[in-house]
Amino acid sequence: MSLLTVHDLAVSRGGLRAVEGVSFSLDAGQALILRGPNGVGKTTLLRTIAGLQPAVQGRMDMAEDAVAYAAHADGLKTTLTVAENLRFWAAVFGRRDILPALQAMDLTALEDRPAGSLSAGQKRRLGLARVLVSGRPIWVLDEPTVSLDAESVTRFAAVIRDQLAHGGAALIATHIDLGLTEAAVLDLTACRARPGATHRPAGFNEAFA
Amino acid sequence: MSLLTVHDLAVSRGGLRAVEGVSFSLDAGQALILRGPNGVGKTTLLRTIAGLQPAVQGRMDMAEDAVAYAAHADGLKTTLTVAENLRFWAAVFGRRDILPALQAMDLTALEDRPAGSLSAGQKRRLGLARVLVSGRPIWVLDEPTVSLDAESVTRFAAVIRDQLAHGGAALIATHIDLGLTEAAVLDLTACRARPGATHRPAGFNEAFA
Amino acid sequence: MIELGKYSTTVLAAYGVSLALLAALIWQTWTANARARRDLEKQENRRNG
Amino acid sequence: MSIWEYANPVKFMRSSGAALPWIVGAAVICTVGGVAWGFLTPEDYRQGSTVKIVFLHVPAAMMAINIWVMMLVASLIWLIRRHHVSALAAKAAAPIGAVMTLIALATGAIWGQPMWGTWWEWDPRLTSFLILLLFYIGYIALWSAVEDADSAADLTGVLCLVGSVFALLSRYAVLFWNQGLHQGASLSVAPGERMSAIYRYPLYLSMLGFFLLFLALLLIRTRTEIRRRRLAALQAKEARA
Amino acid sequence: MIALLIRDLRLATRAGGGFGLAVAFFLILCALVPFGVGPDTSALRPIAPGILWLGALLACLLSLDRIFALDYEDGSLDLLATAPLPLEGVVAVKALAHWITTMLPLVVAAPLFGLLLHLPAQAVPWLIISLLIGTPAMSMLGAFGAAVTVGLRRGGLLLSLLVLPLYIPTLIFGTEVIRRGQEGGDPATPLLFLAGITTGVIALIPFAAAAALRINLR
Amino acid sequence: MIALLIRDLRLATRAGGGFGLAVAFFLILCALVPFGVGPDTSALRPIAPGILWLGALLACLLSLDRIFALDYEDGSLDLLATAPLPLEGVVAVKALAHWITTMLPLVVAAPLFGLLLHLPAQAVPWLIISLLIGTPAMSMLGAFGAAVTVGLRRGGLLLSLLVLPLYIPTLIFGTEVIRRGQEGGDPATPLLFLAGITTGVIALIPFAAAAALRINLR
Ligand code: HEM
Ligand SMILES: Nc1ncnc2c1ncn2[C@@H]1O[C@H](COP(=O)(O)OP(=O)(O)OP(=O)(O)O)[C@@H](O)[C@H]1O
Ligand SMILES: Nc1ncnc2c1ncn2[C@@H]1O[C@H](COP(=O)(O)OP(=O)(O)OP(=O)(O)O)[C@@H](O)[C@H]1O
Ligand SMILES: [Mg+2]
Ligand SMILES: [Mg+2]
Repeated sequence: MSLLTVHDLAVSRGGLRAVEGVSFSLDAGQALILRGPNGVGKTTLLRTIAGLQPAVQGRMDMAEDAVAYAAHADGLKTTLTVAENLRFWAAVFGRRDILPALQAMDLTALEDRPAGSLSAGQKRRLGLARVLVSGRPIWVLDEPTVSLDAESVTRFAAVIRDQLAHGGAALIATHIDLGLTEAAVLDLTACRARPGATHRPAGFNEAFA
Repeated sequence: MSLLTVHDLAVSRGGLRAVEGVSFSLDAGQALILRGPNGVGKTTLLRTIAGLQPAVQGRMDMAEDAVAYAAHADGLKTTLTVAENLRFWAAVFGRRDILPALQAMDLTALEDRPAGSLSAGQKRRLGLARVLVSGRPIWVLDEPTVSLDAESVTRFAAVIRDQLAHGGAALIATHIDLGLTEAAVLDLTACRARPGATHRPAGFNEAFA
Repeated sequence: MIELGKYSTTVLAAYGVSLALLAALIWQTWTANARARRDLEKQENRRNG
Repeated sequence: MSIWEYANPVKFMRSSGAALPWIVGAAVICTVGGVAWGFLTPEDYRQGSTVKIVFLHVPAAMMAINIWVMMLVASLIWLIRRHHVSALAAKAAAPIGAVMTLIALATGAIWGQPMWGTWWEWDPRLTSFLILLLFYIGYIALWSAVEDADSAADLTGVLCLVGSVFALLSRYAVLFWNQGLHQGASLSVAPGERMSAIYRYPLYLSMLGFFLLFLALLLIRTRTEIRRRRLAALQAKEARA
Repeated sequence: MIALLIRDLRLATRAGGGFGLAVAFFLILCALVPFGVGPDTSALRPIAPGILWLGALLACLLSLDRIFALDYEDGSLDLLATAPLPLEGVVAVKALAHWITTMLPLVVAAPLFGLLLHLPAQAVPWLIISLLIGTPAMSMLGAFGAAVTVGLRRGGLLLSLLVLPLYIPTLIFGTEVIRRGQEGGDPATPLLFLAGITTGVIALIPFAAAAALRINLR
Repeated sequence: MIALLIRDLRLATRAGGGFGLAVAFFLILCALVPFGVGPDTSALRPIAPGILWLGALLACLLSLDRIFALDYEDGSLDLLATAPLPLEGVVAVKALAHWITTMLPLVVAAPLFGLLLHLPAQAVPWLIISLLIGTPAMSMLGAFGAAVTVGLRRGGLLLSLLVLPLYIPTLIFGTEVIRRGQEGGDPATPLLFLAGITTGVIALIPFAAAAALRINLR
């Protein structure tokens, strides 16, 4: 069963196409890793799939409200504690129990610390716990392991495997090896948008080109 | 000739000691890589050496104004172009020529783009170019390769080698392998501060403990 | 010269200010347009030639 | 050919380019003619030579309001039908409207000095014009503050919508506010119905002139904007290649 | 939705959250006015209703950029937009939180500051009523302005520029209520207008604000 | 140093930089006052000097957090502190840039707004002089307040709270200059005080501000 199908997608950033002709499908239990050099358009593609910006062209098929998105920024409130931050996001997604997520990301010891006093890697772990707590099937993760130490990366890989085993799917942009050997890899370098005639303008200015 | 000597240093963050008993010395032409799990105190140590916060205990010997520091944040002005950003920092450090730095970090093509429209990795490259342009001998870098693709990491390792060859030194905190095989490694796990009697309070509250 | 009576400064000031404002607007419109046209032509020539 | 065809940039550039010389010519003739004719009219027995200010004041005041309405329409067209040219036309019109408002305010203030003995009075009509100026300034500031062109067009469109409602609301609020305090007959700005023909015809001509002037400036400014967009798009493409 | 409201209220009462600062600002402003204008009752009394309303308006203005900017900067807004909440609801809840944490304390404290400016006693109930009815519109319009400027680096001044003209009708009717109440006139008409504006704003502006937010997030 | 000044001026004039917004805010404020206070000349004229000074003060206030907060957030301030510039110099330059981009346009525009509030013509030169002498102190004191609050998330209101009391002497002497000038009194004494305050502030506050910055950065 395919959770997410992307067909001939083109996305744009700053009024310019970033990548085009992207097609893939993500079944339950599958993980797909996006690779590509800096600036090719990984973040842009993930934002489009998360529904934050419209696609220029192409089709995305998925169930409504199926995606949990984690961006470069973690969306933490520095004055709230770790547990308060997490509990808020759980409530937003209509859930209550945050303990499994805390345990999975090894945050139980930090539970009552304000998020502002965490180190870079600890913050990141909390940001990932938020995805866990969403209960959504498709995880869309933008460089999730930035600042994480080796042990946390392994731990997170295990979390993803668990999610896949429970019928979820994950779409991950990363430059680092996550140790998810079973995941498929999609290199976006080949999809880099070519200059030239396009049918639909990708941005305001392009309408006049 | 030792550019930087650190003797029995203890640093604190949020009123608590992070690491203590850190000693090392950094000669011209040497690179030292700091490792350690998330939250052990790498960032705190680097900020102390850069002079942004006082040490709790111990000694640091180095020439004045010898350190160029690159933090998690890059200090870029989003509305200025890449070249304007870099030229400003060059002027602050009393230098003019930004071309070598632009070339070294492969930014020449992006020169006239506003910094705000760069991707995560491109921003990071610009942040590193700022260190190049400082002309300082000791580079203190906090996770410099976050968000960089593999090619850029190699490129940056070459830049560091060049700096070492010219009598500089580098102190780098990272979780990722930079490919700098010749660099010494210092694992901070062993220096993690132990709770217990300390001679000097690390923070306001501890003075009352 | 036409006779404006005791209100001459008033009337002249009103005409002066208005025409100055209009002139500034027209001048700005014109130069901006000329500059845009020039830049665009340069760009198009560069692409073709 | 439907009217929407003009929203196509290429067609717009072609047809506006063809029409522009005629419009500019007519605008120059009517504006200069109307204003000069107005300047040469005889003195009014009550207001003296200051009556000549009316030939600048009234057309400018009229255009100030009408231009905002035009911007509202253009914004709606952009928001609903996504025609890029109309978004740019709204942007191009705003500075013209602001200048018209300024002219109405300045001539009014200068006129007020001999007539009411004060440069400025918080009369409802004057006050609403000041508020209109504020809306123009906010609209222009927002256009220049947002970098991304699509977002700028959308945001200013929404602002224009909300602003229009509140501009109207403000007008009624101001009338309500200064109701009892009105300065009486000397302040009343309505000798219009008794205006004799020697003033009326030059006024009509001047109004037509101001309208044509607006049209000409609007077309030129829209063309400027289109060229800028095209330039930006080409440069971006080149940078990519 | 309720979780969001609770979170915003909690954030406001935490360190650096700004709860109570609006009142303090209001107090200082009222204290400064006599320095600028001169201390005599005869000079202060006629301008007291206006100054009080203006003070409330400015205190509101200063706290507006908190509504969305913080959430935008730390990425929460992106995540909220992908969460299963309607964005219109998010806007409304955030405006409500702003009103509770900023404007409500102000309404409560206003009579006290009226004293400082020699506001006559019979005007005080009208002061409270007019503020109570008028300030929700200010929070909501402020949320709209904040949504429009959220993407801009430190759009604070631009925000003021966009929002202040929108406050004019509320300001006019608000002070008019007090003035008429104070002089024994009939405050019902302006009060009705005030209530009408607030209702309309609360009903319609969330849609405009949510649209602006969506534009700024993409 | 000069590079920093040029950068700050350039940032201010770029999109979203906020150049000219202070003037616009000032204009709006002057336009709002009559809505609150009532439109008659007799009510407006006596409070005009005070309102003009208060308006300048508030416009200043609203733009203060730009002085350091942006640089703090994007990490520039950390990097500037490790650069070979004395932090006192950085503070002074940033205050100067703030004055040039925010207060100077305001001083130039003030006479026009005086018109709106029926300020008599003979008071206009005194308005300009007092603002010209007084506003540098406001920028510098503002830089101090901004330095103290820089670490706090969106310290805007707290900043106002800290800075406003510091502005009181400047405000009092500034309005006094205008009032005396307008009534044909002797404006020299308050003018002297005003100049004295400004000189003292410019000479000493950079040190305090730099100390506050150092504390906030560590
Ligand atoms: C800053 C000040 C002023 C502003 C903003 C202003 C604004 C306006 C506006 C909006 C109109 C209406 C145009 C129309 O309905 O077609 C108008 C018309 C007019 N104004 Fe003014 N006005 C100002 C000052 C004055 C002064 C001081 C006088 C002279 C005593 C004056 C005399 C007139 C006359 C004679 C008309 C034509 C009325 C008519 O056509 O019925 N205005 N002004
Ligand atoms: N706000 C923006 N305005 C204009 N262009 C932008 C903007 N953000 C990114 N870009 C450009 O869009 C392209 C795609 O950027 P994107 O952030 O998607 O890259 P990425 O693949 O995620 O890179 P990285 O690995 O460095 O994070 C880049 O060339 C970038 O320069
Ligand atoms: N602002 C703060 N207030 C209080 N405690 C803090 C603060 N920032 C960090 N800490 C704590 O200080 C310790 C050291 O943090 P530091 O940022 O130096 O770690 P790090 O080694 O750089 O970690 P990472 O690899 O995750 O970046 C951590 O335990 C962290 O929780
Ligand atoms: Mg990215
Ligand atoms: Mg760290």
